[in-house]
Amino acid sequence: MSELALSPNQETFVLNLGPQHPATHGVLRVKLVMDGEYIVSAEPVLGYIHRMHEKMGENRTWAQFMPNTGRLDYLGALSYNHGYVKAVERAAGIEVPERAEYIRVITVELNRIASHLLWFGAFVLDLGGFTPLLYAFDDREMILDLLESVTGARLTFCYFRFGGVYNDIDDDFVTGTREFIKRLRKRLPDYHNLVTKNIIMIKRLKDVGVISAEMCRKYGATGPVARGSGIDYDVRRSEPYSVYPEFDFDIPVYHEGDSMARYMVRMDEIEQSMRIVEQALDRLPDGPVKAEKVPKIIKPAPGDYYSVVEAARGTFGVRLVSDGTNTPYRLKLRSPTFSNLSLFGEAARGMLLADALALMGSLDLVIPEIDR
Amino acid sequence: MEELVARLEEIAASVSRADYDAKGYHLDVTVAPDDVEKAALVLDEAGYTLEAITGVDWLGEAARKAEAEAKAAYAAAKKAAEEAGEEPPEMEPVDTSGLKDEMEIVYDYTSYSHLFRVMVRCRVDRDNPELPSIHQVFPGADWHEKETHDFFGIVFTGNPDLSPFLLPEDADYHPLRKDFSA
Amino acid sequence: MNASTEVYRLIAFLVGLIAFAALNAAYLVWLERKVCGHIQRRIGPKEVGPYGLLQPIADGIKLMTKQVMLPPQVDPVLFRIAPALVLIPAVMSFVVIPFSENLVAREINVGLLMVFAFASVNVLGLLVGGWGSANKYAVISAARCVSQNVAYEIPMLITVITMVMITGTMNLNEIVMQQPDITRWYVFRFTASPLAPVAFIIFFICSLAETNRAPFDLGEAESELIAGFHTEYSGMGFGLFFMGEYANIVIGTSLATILFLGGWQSPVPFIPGGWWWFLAKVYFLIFCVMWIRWTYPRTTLWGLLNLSWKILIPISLLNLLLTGGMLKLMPLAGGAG
Amino acid sequence: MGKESVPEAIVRFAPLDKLLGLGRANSLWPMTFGLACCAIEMMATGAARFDLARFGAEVFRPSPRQCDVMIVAGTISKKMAPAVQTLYDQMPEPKWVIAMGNCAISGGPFSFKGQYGIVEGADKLFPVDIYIPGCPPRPEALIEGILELEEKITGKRRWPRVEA
Repeated sequence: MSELALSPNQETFVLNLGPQHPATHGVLRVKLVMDGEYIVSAEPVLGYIHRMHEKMGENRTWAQFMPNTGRLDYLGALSYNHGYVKAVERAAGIEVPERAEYIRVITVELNRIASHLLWFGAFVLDLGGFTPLLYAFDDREMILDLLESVTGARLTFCYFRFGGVYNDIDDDFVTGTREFIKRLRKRLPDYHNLVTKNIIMIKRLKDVGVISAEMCRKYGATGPVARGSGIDYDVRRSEPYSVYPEFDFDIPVYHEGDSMARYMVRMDEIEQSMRIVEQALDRLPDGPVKAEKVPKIIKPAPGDYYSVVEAARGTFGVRLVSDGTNTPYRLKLRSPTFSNLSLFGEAARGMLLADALALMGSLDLVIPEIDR
Repeated sequence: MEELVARLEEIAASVSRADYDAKGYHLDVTVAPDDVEKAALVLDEAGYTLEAITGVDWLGEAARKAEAEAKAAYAAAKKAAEEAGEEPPEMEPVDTSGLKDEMEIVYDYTSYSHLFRVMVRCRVDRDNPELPSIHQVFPGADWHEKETHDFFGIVFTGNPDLSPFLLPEDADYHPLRKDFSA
Repeated sequence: MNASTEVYRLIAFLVGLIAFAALNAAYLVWLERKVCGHIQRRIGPKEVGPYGLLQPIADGIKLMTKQVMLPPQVDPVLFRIAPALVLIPAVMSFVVIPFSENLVAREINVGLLMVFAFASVNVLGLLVGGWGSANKYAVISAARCVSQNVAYEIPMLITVITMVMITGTMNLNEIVMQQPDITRWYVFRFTASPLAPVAFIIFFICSLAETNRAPFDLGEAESELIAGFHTEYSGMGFGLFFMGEYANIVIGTSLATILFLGGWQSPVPFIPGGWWWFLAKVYFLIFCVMWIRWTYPRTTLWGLLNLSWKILIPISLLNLLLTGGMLKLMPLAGGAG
Repeated sequence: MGKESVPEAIVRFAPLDKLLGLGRANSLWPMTFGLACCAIEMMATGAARFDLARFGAEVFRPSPRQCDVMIVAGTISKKMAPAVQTLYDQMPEPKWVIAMGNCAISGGPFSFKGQYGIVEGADKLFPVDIYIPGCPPRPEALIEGILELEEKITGKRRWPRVEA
């Protein structure tokens, strides 16, 4: 099939997908050269929601940048909170109390579940199934209720502080979270019955959009995209941070590299995140949720610092360059989907339009995080 | 790992170990701009992956450094003079006009299989920032280079297309340069 | 019956049918929104009138008073006639549909043929609309619709030929007459064709594909082609496409009811037959159509064509052969029984 | 651009206008058009808990030709502005615009001295009917915005306003 698409004698035309298109989940634009329904070449065009985060980092204090991290990737905002506070804590040498670390892990993992649930719904929507989106949103609302009760926000969280978290969790949150996990455990099999075992889904995802492990490495892909291609890489395991080493959880890895594998990785990750949350709730220690000796004005020693966390979409890295003042000299945000999307052009070549859109959906794109 | 360090030492201007807990990376490699591709090849062969490329604009850093050095030298001279009971000398104004500003390009590499982060950095002349592209080695570098070009105006020779990437199509500014103003 | 009363009767029926088609389309949209709402654990329209019953009227008013845009690049003639090409044949097909024994606008001996003749015009409307829009998405969509319709017309017609062989007539009312109770519905008439339920399923799948309904709604695949062939249509142009789509669904399910489920005949002996049975069966099938739409994701074009050429056509041919053989061996088993 | 180009009717038919207003207000079809964070809350508004369908406004049409209201949900970057403008121009009259969230109102958190990348508010591009503040606004706020827009069209409020 792909030879047909790539043969030079065929007449081709350019199809402009986006920046307003239902399949691009935001304002991505993809310039497609098409031969009938086949894609001859695909070139994503970025920048339609470039919001100058890195410039803003340079003209406000270390603490003032915190709200921006919640607006980078609004689906998994707490991971990005975590990535940034972790980098600054490393630079300024701030210790975090244990209870705060536990709360961070619980909320981040809940947020990860919410993010994957939304992705699940949106992905099935890409494939033309509307109903699972609504089911996923229904469950996601419960996570948002829980997170709202401690963070005060539904989406663009700004909950973490240097040296801890803003607010302690209460018993209602703990019982609510346990109930939610119980509920989601019952709901996940429904999702699998409705979607995963659906013959149309299997036909559309199996062996479609195969990404090899080598391609992942060459493009720097991380997160579920890499794990769906057989790369056993998860920052939570390979570069342990916070209190993750204390928990018993698996890193789901699938070796097929197709859209189905990426789908399965995320669905399995929901279960693993639930395991982490449960263990964290069981062992939640007492104590303060904020370090006492955090200076009001943070001035890390000059130099550069790098720190990564595992966000819902892959490795989120923060590179800080400090010149010893109260504002960052340079703040580089390494976003996972930027790298994950960069392989789309190569992977989509020779595919059918519908399959390419399934592949794009399986990459789990959040455009503001790509454009920053 | 030692082999990798040894091979990097062959091509790099300096290789130093960094304190991972404090800095977040293990190896700090400085190379000449023309050698970034060689470094990329070595890391590619070792199975590393490119995490990000970024720039840092060190506008005025050379002047600040020169001034700081001059100040330190003056303070030392003053102390010496005071100890010797002599009249301390006048501080001479530092001439920074001849100093060239630089831009730094940072490549972050990491490995999927083991925890060893390698940071490769190189410096180019700020007025004429040019260095070879590594997209032939790591195709993923293409986008990072485009982004860095957008933000800093650093030219990666060999990159197929350096037209504005994140910025509007007609943008002719480089917003993360320190002397940029909207 | 003299000629003038026949003309009046026909006009009255035509007006009635157009009104029925329009109202039906409007309220099917309402039903669709309610059904999908309840499937998705929502309420659906409820604020506009009781149970949201005035919602279609509000939508209608809005669509009719919306500016009708003629985008600069379109072919003005093709662009304008396409919605009519979709809606008019669909309404015309209603003429021969027997709602009850006497409630039929015009009983024609070749009623079945006429329905299919008009149904084939439908795809022409989509093609003209897509092509006339001069929009890449619309053109891709039109191309998809045509290949899809060509592919599914074949198994559908083969199935219908099988049914005609069994019934021995193309008069829809006569076909209904042959199925007076549930045991003699053609969907369960194994004596005529051992594959009768399969034939029904093939017919149902084909009518889903012919009307571009999910999971075969490739023509208006939202996540791929924006809104497909009607991307450029605004206001009532879009409204007519919508009405045409729902009218076609009604035609498809009506035919399925007539051919397989006994039309207006009552399934049980002690309740009299009539138009209420016909509507009940039709609306049940429509509900199934909606149910499928809100459950399944969309197939791909290849999956769709493969299903038709590699599975449905061979099975329907097999069904044709088997039925032919059965009729030859046991000529009385089928036929006008 | 926008409303100004439509001439006011010289002769008005009060009951008809009222009827048209009622029809339009109760059938506000938004565009499937999310820019950033607010788009997720827009989706949440259409989802089960908040169910925008109750007001007949859940028919998200992907094609601007079939929409009545454009919900600008997110930051408009300078690169995106021409596309947003085009989408607005492609919508048939009568059309309305809801600016959802601080970014669409004024640039929100991304409006700072020396910014180079965003348009500070959707009203710099085309007339906006309803502003919904928040970062992002809650789904309830979006529903309130839709109700406000209905009030603007019909002159009548659907539900009594919730007093603070």
